Amino acid sequence: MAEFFDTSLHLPTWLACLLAALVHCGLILSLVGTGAAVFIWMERKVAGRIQDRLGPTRTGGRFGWLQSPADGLKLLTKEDLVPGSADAMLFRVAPYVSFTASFTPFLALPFADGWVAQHLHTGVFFVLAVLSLEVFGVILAGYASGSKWSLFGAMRESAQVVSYEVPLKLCVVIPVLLCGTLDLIAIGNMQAGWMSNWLVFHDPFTFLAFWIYFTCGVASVNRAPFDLAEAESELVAGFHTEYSGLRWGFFFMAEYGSMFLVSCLCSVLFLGGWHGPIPLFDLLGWSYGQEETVFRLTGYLANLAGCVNLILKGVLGVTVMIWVRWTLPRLRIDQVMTTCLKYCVPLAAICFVGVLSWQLLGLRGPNDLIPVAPRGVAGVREGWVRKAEAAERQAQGERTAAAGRRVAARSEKVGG
Amino acid sequence: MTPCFGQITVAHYLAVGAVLFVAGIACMMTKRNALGVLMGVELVLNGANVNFVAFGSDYLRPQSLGLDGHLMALFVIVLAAAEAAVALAIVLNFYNSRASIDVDRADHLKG
Amino acid sequence: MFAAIDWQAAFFWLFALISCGFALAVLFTPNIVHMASYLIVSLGAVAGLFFLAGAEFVGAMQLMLYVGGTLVLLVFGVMLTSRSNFIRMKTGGGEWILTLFVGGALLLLLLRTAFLVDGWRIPLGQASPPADASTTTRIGLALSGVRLDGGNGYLLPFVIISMHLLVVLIGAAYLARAKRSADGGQPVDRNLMR
Amino acid sequence: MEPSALPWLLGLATLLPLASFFFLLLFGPRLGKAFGHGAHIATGAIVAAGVLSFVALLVWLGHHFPGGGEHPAAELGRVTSGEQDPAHAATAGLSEPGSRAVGGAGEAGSAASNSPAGHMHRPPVYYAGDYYTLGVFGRLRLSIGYYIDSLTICMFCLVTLIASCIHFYSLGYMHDEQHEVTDQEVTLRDGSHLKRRGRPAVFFQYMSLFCFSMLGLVLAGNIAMVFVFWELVGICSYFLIGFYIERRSACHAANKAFIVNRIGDFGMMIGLMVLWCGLGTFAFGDVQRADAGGTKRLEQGIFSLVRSGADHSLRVPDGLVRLSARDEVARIVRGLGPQASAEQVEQAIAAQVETWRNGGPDGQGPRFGYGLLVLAGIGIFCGCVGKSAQFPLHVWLPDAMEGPTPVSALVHSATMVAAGVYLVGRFFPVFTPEVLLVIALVGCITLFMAATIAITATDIKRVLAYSTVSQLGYMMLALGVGGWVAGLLHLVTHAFFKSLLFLCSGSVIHAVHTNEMTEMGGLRKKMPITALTMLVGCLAIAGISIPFVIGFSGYYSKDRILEQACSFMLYEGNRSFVASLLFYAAAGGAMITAFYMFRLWYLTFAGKPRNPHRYEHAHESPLVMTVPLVVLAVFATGVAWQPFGGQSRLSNLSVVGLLEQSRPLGTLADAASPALGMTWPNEHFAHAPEQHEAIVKPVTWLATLTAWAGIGLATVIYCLGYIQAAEVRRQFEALYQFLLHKWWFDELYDVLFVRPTHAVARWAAAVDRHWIDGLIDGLARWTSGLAAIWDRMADQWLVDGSVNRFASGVYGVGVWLRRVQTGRLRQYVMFVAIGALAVFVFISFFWGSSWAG
Repeated sequence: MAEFFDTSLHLPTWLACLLAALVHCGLILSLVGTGAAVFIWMERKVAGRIQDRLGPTRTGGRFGWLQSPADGLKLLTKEDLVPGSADAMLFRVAPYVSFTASFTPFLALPFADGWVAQHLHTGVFFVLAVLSLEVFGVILAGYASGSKWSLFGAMRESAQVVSYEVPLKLCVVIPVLLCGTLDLIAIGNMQAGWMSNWLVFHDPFTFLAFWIYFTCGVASVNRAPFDLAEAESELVAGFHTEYSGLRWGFFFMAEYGSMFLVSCLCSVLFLGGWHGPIPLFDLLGWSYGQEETVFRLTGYLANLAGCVNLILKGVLGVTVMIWVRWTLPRLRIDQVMTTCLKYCVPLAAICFVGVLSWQLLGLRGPNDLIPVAPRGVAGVREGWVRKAEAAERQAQGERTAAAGRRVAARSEKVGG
Repeated sequence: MTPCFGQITVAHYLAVGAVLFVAGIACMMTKRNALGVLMGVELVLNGANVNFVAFGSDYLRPQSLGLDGHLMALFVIVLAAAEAAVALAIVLNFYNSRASIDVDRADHLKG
Repeated sequence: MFAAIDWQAAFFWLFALISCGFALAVLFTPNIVHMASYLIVSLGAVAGLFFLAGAEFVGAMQLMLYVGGTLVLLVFGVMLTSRSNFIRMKTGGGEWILTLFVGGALLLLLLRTAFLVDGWRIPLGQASPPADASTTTRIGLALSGVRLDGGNGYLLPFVIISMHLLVVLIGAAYLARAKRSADGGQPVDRNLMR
Repeated sequence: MEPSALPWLLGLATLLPLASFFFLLLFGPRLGKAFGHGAHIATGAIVAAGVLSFVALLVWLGHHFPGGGEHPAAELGRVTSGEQDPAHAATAGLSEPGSRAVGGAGEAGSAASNSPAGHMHRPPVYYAGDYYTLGVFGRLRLSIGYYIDSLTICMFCLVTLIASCIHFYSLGYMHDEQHEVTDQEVTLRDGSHLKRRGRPAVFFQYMSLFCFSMLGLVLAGNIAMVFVFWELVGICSYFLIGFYIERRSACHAANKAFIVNRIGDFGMMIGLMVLWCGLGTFAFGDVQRADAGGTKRLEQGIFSLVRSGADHSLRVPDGLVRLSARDEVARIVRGLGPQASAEQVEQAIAAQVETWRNGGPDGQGPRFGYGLLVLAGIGIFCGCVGKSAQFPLHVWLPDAMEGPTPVSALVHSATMVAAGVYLVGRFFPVFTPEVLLVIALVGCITLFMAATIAITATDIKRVLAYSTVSQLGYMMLALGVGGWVAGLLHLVTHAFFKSLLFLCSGSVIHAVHTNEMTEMGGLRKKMPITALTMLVGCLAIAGISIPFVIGFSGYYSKDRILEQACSFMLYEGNRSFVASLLFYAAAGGAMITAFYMFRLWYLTFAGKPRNPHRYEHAHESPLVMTVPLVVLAVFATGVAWQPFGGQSRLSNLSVVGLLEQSRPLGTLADAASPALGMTWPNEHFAHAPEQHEAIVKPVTWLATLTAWAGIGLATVIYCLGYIQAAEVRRQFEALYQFLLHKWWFDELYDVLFVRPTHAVARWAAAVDRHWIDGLIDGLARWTSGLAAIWDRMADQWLVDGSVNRFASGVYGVGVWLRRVQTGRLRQYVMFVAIGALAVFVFISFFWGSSWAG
């Protein structure tokens, strides 16, 4: 995109980069913001249906589809209250922290092959790291509110999130291990092909790990049944008791944004990412090749379809979360911790070791049963190592040319 | 262009590291809250880490430490986490016994 | 690769100012929660510096571990610093002056040293950095004992540090365990629920 | 079994009790009831030793049947002179280690047939050798050797048999020791009696050690070993007498026994030294030994060296002669000058040895070496005097009754005191007539004195103790007048009946819990078996018999003693006061013996109970105690019998026959002592048919009559009560007091030895305390004064002062530095920062900026 601005429109480089960044941010914000609004509406409708109600029906026609914008409008017009005993600065900052933390990871999340705002080699890492900052906002909010309920909620939140990060990251490590890279695009591309090539179907352990990941994901974004930070029956509204208006809205945007993020990450890591169950575009030959960089319409269409695919999977995940929320009762804090420390962590560890053993023993998965597998996972890690070696040699060569004798000697040693 | 405001060099990173380091040291010297002292320690370690990364960066200097700088920084981070865990446990114990985390009150061993 | 050199410098200055500024804010803020918040910002900016210096893995680690660690610090700060008396934990003016004097001297010394060495002041020049500068794979391989650039593998330090972490975790859990009082079965430490 | 097995059989029999001792020493206290607290171990060991001994006896009988010599050599008559037979001297008693001895029977020189007795005598058959050589130091060879002849085997059977009986008996007698014991005779300061844990294991441990020592003493093949075991026996005796260590009297008795024995042992050591200096060997018998070159060489033992005269008559050995005549030797060496070779000197000396020995060519000069031989004999006899409680040193034995009664029976009747007699018998060839006379006199005095003391004693065990002393005197007397077989036969018979008597008294004491006969009486109804067996013992010791038909064992031995004494008295040229005294004292002693023994029996078992309370509680002893009594009674009755009469080979199958086999060299010859003017008749002199009427018959009747007279007197006084004992006592008040106080020996010794010793000790202590201590104290005071001055000057002022000043300086610095340790964390951090700053500045001064460029 930056190249496009730079080379086609002949803008100054800094302006091109700025424009590209703005475009990306705008796209992501609009997508996630719209998504959040849709999810709020969807939540109401789904909750209504589950509870044998209709949900919102009045605002904006039959399905009440204008309910969320109307709510947003209402929140915008509300007074920005700061309680007298609150820590005013932190109280104001906290929602933005949460919001930022939940939206920033989308920068590194690929929506299709190459469709990513900023391609990071450590994409998975980045996403998780930034996502874990979301709780920071929650704690700040709870502390800064100067209210007992808020503080309780924040403390619960911190305990829960810090704990659930352990099994969550253990589960994330599994696809990383299988693919040998932290690059989300690479991970997604390795699941191309038939549905059987998705990592969730790689072996029984990944299947189990998927479910653990999803559970922990739900917990880490504070959704029911793990929504103890809000726990309206006990803590009024938990950490956002004292919030109102737009700031309150930011918290909700953050929550739904994180839900969507977790679901999308789940899709990329386990459910084939932007690849559908049937490798239609691969079979058609529309997809971009591995080293292909030149723009193609067919490739664009394939990526567009992949983007839709991924968003659908993300929405599906969010829907499941909503469904779970209105189906299962809330757990007590001790049950939450028990679930994490006594079940999720050991299971995740077992899965990790199991996957490792599966790979070491060279066992076969469902994908090996399908004769036509365009791009399989097997042996990928070795391929990556070879690729890295080649890159390293190349880099060494360049460095040798640039730097002095000492580096050259070292390079020779490697070559020999 | 003065050396300071030209192209970014190792020295600039070192300056940032120095500021962080000194801020951390000052933090440790002034904060009576044990957690403040801990934060000072974190700052100090970060200042050191900035130096490591700067020396290990291929973007800044032809004769870089290379990967070693990164790895040292990694180890420092990990050890800082470990140190923080132990320190927090100690602080908690101190709090349990003195109902305070004022380090000035931890003077049982004074001469 | 669209990051122009001056842009890199600009971002460096941005992150450097943020990190230094918030580090100083940490120093001068009396409120522990504010301190933690500023610290997080400062460390995040340092992570940005790491990204700028091409150490993306270290940067991500910085975000993940330090931010997580500081988060816990924050929680403890909230837990252990009762609102009513943190005000009283004030440092005397004399100490401040002394600290600023010593710190300033140290800072000056360090800054002078940083800009003293010629090798550290010479920029990379026109030599472009490697095209594929992903350090993650190389770090991963180095930690598993393989160095493609001929240096030493870090398998042993890695294992040692893993054991170290494990020991520290257990030790910390032991140190911080809830001690039961003699009379009742309830732990003495009830601050979590205050 | 070959005779070569004998050393091993007897060695094993010796070692078994030792093994038992060590086992009990290590594990005894931990053994439970299953082992009888160790008693069964010790008993098993001694019984096994007994079995081995009897096996050895059978082996011996199988190869050397008594009297069955195929080369009957007539005993030599009163031959005191004549050509010596070098060939015989070289081969007599020749023996190889562990192999069959060659009895030099055929070479018994001129087989003079003028022996009236017609008894055959061959040089004794023996087996001598070494188990193990401890070391050879020049001429001195120290070895663990053995000397086995029929006497050895006899003693083995005797000791093990009696010891087995006594061990069994002890199982019952020492039963109290198995649990906590309340010692009624020890009163603590608070008036209560001592309560202590029983120590059965310790008792049996000592018993085992004692058995080992006694058997080793009998088996020993050289004097060094004899001395070692001799002392072992002594120390065991000390342990066992002092078994009730808490009793003051037991302590004293043990000490007394040990010290008195040491006095005798001192004489013995002198004798041993003389023998070794003169003869250069410790061994008894001749041992053929291969030297380094492989050639076999006969090493002559003491016996053949001493009895090298013609027909094994006593002849002063060359070594003693040279030792005695060292001035003459020196003169010869000087006369020959330094040019003479060693052979020449040797030849010149050897030529003179015979002359020196015989007192010059005319026999009128000094007889070199003879005095040394007498000294050696008396020295050895001194040891025997101590151990066998003879006249001057008899005082310990009655006191030794403080030990448990089985100990008295084993140690102080049958075996340990017999060791002295045994040694006299063993060394008999070495004794010159002068020594023999001393022995006889000592024995005579002892027997009479002890017998008289026994009359007045009321402690049942003391009576028996004095009886023992008296009987030992008999044995010594017999040996002293030349009755070798008589003395040793009495040793055997006495061992049986005295152990029987002691065990019976123990049984009584066990029943009535007192030693005083005045508390007893009428006990035969309560304890019939004890009464009967004790009666057998009394009859045996009194020597009751149907003359010339049959009698108790004591009859045979005592008769022989009296016969020998009589023949000594009647021998021509011997008719002197001394010789008569020897006989009549013995005869009178026999009567007194019978009297006090029956006095004892009547007081104990007959009449009415004098203490009804004790009588009520009396009971017969358990089977484990009475069965040994019966066994011993059987032996006490018949041990001296000749079971097979007639002229057959079997007629020699008796203790006498066995003892005759080991009769020492030359003792069947009459021995004359020109210096004393006496001649010792050989033992068979009295048995000559022509002497039957003159000696045997009168002596036999006399013995019988005296015995019966003694019994009659006792019956009259103590059974029938015709004469009141108290009246007799009043009648002879002075004599009674004299006897009651044991001839005032203890008082005499007290005045003669103990008090002077105490006085000397006090004087020495005073010297020590006043003069020596004073001197040393003065020195010490002077030194300490000097040291105090030095202390003030140098130590306190200089050393301490400087150290203290330094210390206080350091302390001050520490106190000052303590202020740095404010306990304030932040201040420390500041110090660190300042330190780092300082280091930086410091570095920058020296290195500038060039170091990093």
